Amino acid sequence: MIDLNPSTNSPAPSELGSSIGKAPGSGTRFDRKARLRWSNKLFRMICIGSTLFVCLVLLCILVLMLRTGVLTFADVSLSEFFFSTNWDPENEHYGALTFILGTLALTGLTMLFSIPISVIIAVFLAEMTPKWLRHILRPVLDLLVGIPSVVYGFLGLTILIPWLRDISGHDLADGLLAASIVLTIMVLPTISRISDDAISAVPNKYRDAAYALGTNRFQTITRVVLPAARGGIMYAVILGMTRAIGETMAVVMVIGNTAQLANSLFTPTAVLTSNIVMQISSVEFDSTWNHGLYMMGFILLAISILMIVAVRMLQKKGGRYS
Amino acid sequence: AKSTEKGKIVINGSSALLPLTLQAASEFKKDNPKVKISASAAGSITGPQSVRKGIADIGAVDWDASKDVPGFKKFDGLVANPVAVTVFTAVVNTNVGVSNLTTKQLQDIFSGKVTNWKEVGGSDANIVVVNRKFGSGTRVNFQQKALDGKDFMSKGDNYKEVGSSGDMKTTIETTPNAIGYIDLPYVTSKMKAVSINGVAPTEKNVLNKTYKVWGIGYYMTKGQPTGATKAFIEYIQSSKFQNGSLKKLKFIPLAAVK
Amino acid sequence: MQSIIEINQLNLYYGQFQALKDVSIEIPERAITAFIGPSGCGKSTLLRTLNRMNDRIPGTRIEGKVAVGGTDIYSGEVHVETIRKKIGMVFQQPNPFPKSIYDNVAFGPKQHGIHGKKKLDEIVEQSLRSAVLWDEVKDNLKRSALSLSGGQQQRLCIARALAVEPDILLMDEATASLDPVSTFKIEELAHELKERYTIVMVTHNMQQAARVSQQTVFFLNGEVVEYSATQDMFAEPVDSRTQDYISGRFG
Amino acid sequence: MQSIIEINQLNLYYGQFQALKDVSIEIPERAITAFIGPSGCGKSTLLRTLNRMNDRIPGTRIEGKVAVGGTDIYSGEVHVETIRKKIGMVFQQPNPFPKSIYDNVAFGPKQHGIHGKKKLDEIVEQSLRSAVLWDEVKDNLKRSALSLSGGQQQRLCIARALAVEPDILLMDEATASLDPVSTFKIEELAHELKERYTIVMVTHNMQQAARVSQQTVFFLNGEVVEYSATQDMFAEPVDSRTQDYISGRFG
Amino acid sequence: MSMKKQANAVPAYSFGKRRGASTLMDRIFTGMVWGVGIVVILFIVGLLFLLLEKGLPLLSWDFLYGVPSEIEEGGGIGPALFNSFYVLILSLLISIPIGMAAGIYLAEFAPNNKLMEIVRICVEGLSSVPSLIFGLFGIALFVEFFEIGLTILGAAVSLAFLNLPVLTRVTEESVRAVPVELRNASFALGSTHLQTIRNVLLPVAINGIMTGICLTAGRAFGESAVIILTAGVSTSGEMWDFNLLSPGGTLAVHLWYIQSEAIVPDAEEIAQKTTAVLIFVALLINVLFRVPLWLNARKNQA
Ligand SMILES: Nc1ncnc2c1ncn2[C@@H]1O[C@H](COP(=O)(O)OP(=O)(O)OP(=O)(O)O)[C@@H](O)[C@H]1O
Ligand SMILES: Nc1ncnc2c1ncn2[C@@H]1O[C@H](COP(=O)(O)OP(=O)(O)OP(=O)(O)O)[C@@H](O)[C@H]1O
Ligand SMILES: [Mg+2]
Ligand SMILES: [Mg+2]
Ligand SMILES: O=P([O-])([O-])[O-]
Repeated sequence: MIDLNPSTNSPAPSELGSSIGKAPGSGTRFDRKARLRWSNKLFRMICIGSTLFVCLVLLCILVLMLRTGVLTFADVSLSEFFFSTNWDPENEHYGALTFILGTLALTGLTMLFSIPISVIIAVFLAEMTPKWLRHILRPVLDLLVGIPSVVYGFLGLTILIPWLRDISGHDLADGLLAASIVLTIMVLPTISRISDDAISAVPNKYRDAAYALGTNRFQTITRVVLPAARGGIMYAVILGMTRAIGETMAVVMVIGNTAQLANSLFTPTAVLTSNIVMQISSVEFDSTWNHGLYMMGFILLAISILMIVAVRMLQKKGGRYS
Repeated sequence: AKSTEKGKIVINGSSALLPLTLQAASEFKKDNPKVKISASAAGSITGPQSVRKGIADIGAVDWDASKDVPGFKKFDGLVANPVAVTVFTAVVNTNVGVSNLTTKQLQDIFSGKVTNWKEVGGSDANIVVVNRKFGSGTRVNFQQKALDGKDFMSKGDNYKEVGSSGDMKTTIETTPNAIGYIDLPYVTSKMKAVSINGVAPTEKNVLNKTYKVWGIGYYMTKGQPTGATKAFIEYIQSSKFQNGSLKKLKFIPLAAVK
Repeated sequence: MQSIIEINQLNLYYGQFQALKDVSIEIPERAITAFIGPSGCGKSTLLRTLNRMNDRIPGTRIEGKVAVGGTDIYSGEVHVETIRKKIGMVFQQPNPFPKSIYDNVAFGPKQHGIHGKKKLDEIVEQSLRSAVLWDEVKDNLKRSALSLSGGQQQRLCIARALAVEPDILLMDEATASLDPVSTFKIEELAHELKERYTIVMVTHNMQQAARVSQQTVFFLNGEVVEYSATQDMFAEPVDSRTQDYISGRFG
Repeated sequence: MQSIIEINQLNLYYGQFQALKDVSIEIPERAITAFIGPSGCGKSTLLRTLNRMNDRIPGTRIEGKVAVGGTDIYSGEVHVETIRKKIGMVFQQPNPFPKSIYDNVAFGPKQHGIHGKKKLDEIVEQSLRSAVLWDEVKDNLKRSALSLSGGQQQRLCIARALAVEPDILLMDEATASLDPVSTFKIEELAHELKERYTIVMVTHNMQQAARVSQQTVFFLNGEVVEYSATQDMFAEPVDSRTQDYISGRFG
Repeated sequence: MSMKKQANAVPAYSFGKRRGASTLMDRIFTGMVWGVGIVVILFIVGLLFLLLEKGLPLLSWDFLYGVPSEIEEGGGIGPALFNSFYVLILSLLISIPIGMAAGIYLAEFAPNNKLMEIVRICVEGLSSVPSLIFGLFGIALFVEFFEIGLTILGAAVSLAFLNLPVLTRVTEESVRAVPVELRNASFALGSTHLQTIRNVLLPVAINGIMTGICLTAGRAFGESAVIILTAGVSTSGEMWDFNLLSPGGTLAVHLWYIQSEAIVPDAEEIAQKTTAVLIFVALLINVLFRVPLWLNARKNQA
């Protein structure tokens, strides 16, 4: 048998003790260790700093929104703003309920379409496709994210809406359905690629265990793999959802931009983002109208945070053993 | 002759004037290499507001913002420098049989009183009204000059608003029975410009003063322009530019309507 | 003894590497067969071919025939899930699901269509008892399986395999990380089960092989060096390498 | 024999559950100490407290004192990395990195500042030889560690731990999934190492404990029932429960 | 101690089809996944075809390198293309370190408490802020506070802010998904936390992190609202202008401009060509980012 380290002799216990303790060491080894520890500390500080920075950005944005937004309520009552559907600032009506409901409906509808499709695509990528196809599909899906939203909006306007008009018989098919279809396409890569990673990260030993019990692929995926990846899928859904909530440029091209409650999926209507983007650069800086738009930006954030919390609660309702 | 003018000019405001601004900027920079120009177009009203706030030197706007217009108070202390004449026209989808509308008919259509083409001499089909968003210079001009200041509708199943001239163009092109309005240069063969009160929207009719729906685009500055800004505005107002590039961009020179 | 598994001229390759060479053995019904041999000789690999778990390792190629109860399990006619349901497996490294103890054991039965709560409770208890784990976990079946100790996890995996009531049970060093007492109990269980089940176990423990198995197969570098009734092999091994190995002189 | 580790009144809780109760033992320098006891009694838990790996399990609470070479390793003064470098560990379940065999073994030395290719090559070869794996893998050190057999992975982990040249080596059932020959070689290695290192091993194998260790500690339900020199314990256990366990009558 | 077993001792060895719902479900499931997969593939192919079909054949070097024109046909996209890369790289240089560091903090260092849960929700909330609002934020910061006007720098930083939350959360989740055994193995060898992160966690998590980077790079590349507000629509008109304070219209902005306001007669063609270039470049970026991953995977294939 080979002698492992002939040069070093085991230290006496006291030596080991003192070398473990922080006693000032000597020579280069100590320097190296000190450096390692120092860099470890520094790195940790950088990480904390970065996290604080991200929070700071959010804080700044909140302040930016809120500082201007609260001025709305100097002229408009809370109840009008939140419970009236009459948005007609030229005539001093500032009811934002239409947009709030629109945002909720649009996000819900988009999630309804995109979650099942995206998760199925993720399963397809992670569990079923041959390797070569996977290597092609992943970058192509990511590519869809890089297509500017105006292109999606343009396609929506020139292809999707005429088609919807044909099948629905409406004169104008702009509205929630068109917007949610465009959004579904836009968030599909986000949800499916992040879920794909989450599913791929599930250790193979779980799959082996399930298959060895005689379960088929459907059972293994739905009962073992997806539950084990549910944390990752949840945050994929959250990121997709937030992207949908915050998307503006494409939505504004297909939703119709009419401040009225939608009585069908094909009625031109408006949501918080579309209304903000249409009007914020078109009104006077210090008008109630402008303040109201900032307030709507703030509400948008509040809604998305509420929805995030809701998704998290839903996710937690199943057991968690990871 | 390279000039020694230097400095930075920030331009913001109307998107309809943007092609003009960009063209002028690239020509101007050839002669004034030390001048930096950045142009953006967040929307007409943003122009004068940014100037007032001091974050832009020039605010491009489709109306004279130193005077009151419906919906917008005047901007005190800003000087309006006229730069170009723009012509506006009502446009309809090619499937619409109507090719002339009176002011009254336009008012009724855009306020939602008339909802079927047959009421204005067309076939039996619902009218789809496409409007520009509030604050658009095109909208302000069209409302003042084609609708005589009458209000637009703001709701309805067959009513939508679009954000830009490009979206208006695309929407009118692809939506049967649609009517909207647009700057004359954007009119394509895939849509139909409508005569108003029997007068066709052409440059000739503007020059002979029969067609009324046109406006002047302005560069708003804080006080009288100075330095590089002044030089730039003078360049754009120069007859070389007015009769050259500006015409090629299908705007009408200021001098022609004087 | 009637043989239930017949392996004929089996060759298995991981990519270029040949892990099994011309393996031909028979495994008797209702008896315990032990696979012994040095680490890396292919025991786990052969075990995996018996319920086609090797299908899951990419780059694996197989030649030859494995027949269970007369049916070639690599033929197109069979359903791999049915094979695996009837041929249970306990892995070399414990791999409980990240679920509760209860859910781990109830997993198999549930997937195979048993849903009554009472029935499931019963199966879970029985299986955990058989795997000598019941007393340690009965107070908190909702606890995560991942917080169990190594040996407890291994016994949980045994319980999970038993819960689907397979006909053949493959155990890959299932008692390696168990203390003598649990080991003894698992051996006892195996002994009892063999009245009705067929058991194939990989073990590094010669005593264990000698103690519980009726037949022993000795591997070396992917080849079967010798296989015969356990008492014969341990009494008078034919091959000198077997002799060396079981007496610990090998290597 | 001088003791190098002193454990004093150690209590350890996983949340509500008390996994170690009032443990007080001393571990002699340059000798092998074996921890024995039924599955789930707390052996791995105690082992983890010796190099503070339990810091990594959330919800763990500890009371009492663990001194290594007279230094309380839970005091604020010590650096946990230094402790872990000096006190190596082999886990109950093999956990190679998803890297090549070479990179697995060279990982530790690289972290501790050794970068010369030649020096690293040497360390890798030495460590793999010591862990009795060299001959099986020397032809392809670039192969992924995950494609090794269970036992090979475990030996790789031993090699990886040896490569950083710890003063104390903690082995959690490191030979459980090894064949007798490899086991024998690892035992031999331990025997040799103990001339210069201190070794603490968890084992379920009474013979192994008797064969290689100088001191044995017997656990039951988180308590130390008895601890003494190995020959004494196996010859005449004081406590009847020890007696029962080592003779296999327990439970 | 015995397993109950009611089946008779000698099993009948037929490994045929198992009756029952689960086999059927498996069939349906497999069919559905493949069906949806194929439909989506076809959809993507169709979409890409639609977007590339007209523009791709018309591409020329002059177009890629040329300066935009407002009047005559044949304008190029040179400066905008350059700005696209410039802004993208700058914003990634800012967002990747900060986002990854924050993600690593949340995954590795952060205590497991309510506060951190709130921080996570905040980060996710931040990702729902519309790009327009990041643009307003950029204006407030760069144009109004620092008074540097509409610049590349302002756009890059605002874009970085826009991308921070996604990068942070993706990094966090990928690092968190690394099996705990690997962490333990590294710590037990005496590695510091930083070493463990650098040498074990990040290499294992790199796939997920790369997904995040690709997603954010794509977003930054295709973003227009932020840039219109913070960097303007114009470019400096020169091809290689590295000045951080130059106006920074990018390709996506140029496309927006062409689609919404340009009067130039070949606007439609320019839009098609620009779209083709955008897609091509986005694909290039995605592939480039992945090359190291593929090499890495080849090396450590399990
Ligand atoms: N992370 C944990 N959380 C909660 N309980 C735990 C955790 N880890 C271990 N335990 C419990 O603590 C007790 C001791 O566990 P430990 O792993 O030390 O056992 P062991 O003696 O090593 O057993 P084995 O020989 O089976 O590995 C067991 O009852 C186990 O269930
Ligand atoms: N997925 C794989 N890819 C390539 N080679 C493999 C793979 N799995 C195992 N091998 C190799 O095949 C041989 C047999 O492996 P196997 O796991 O069957 O050994 P074993 O007899 O079970 O050993 P142990 O007792 O150590 O578990 C070994 O040399 C191993 O390195
Ligand atoms: Mg094995
Ligand atoms: Mg243990
Ligand atoms: O010039 P607009 O304001 O109508 O875009």
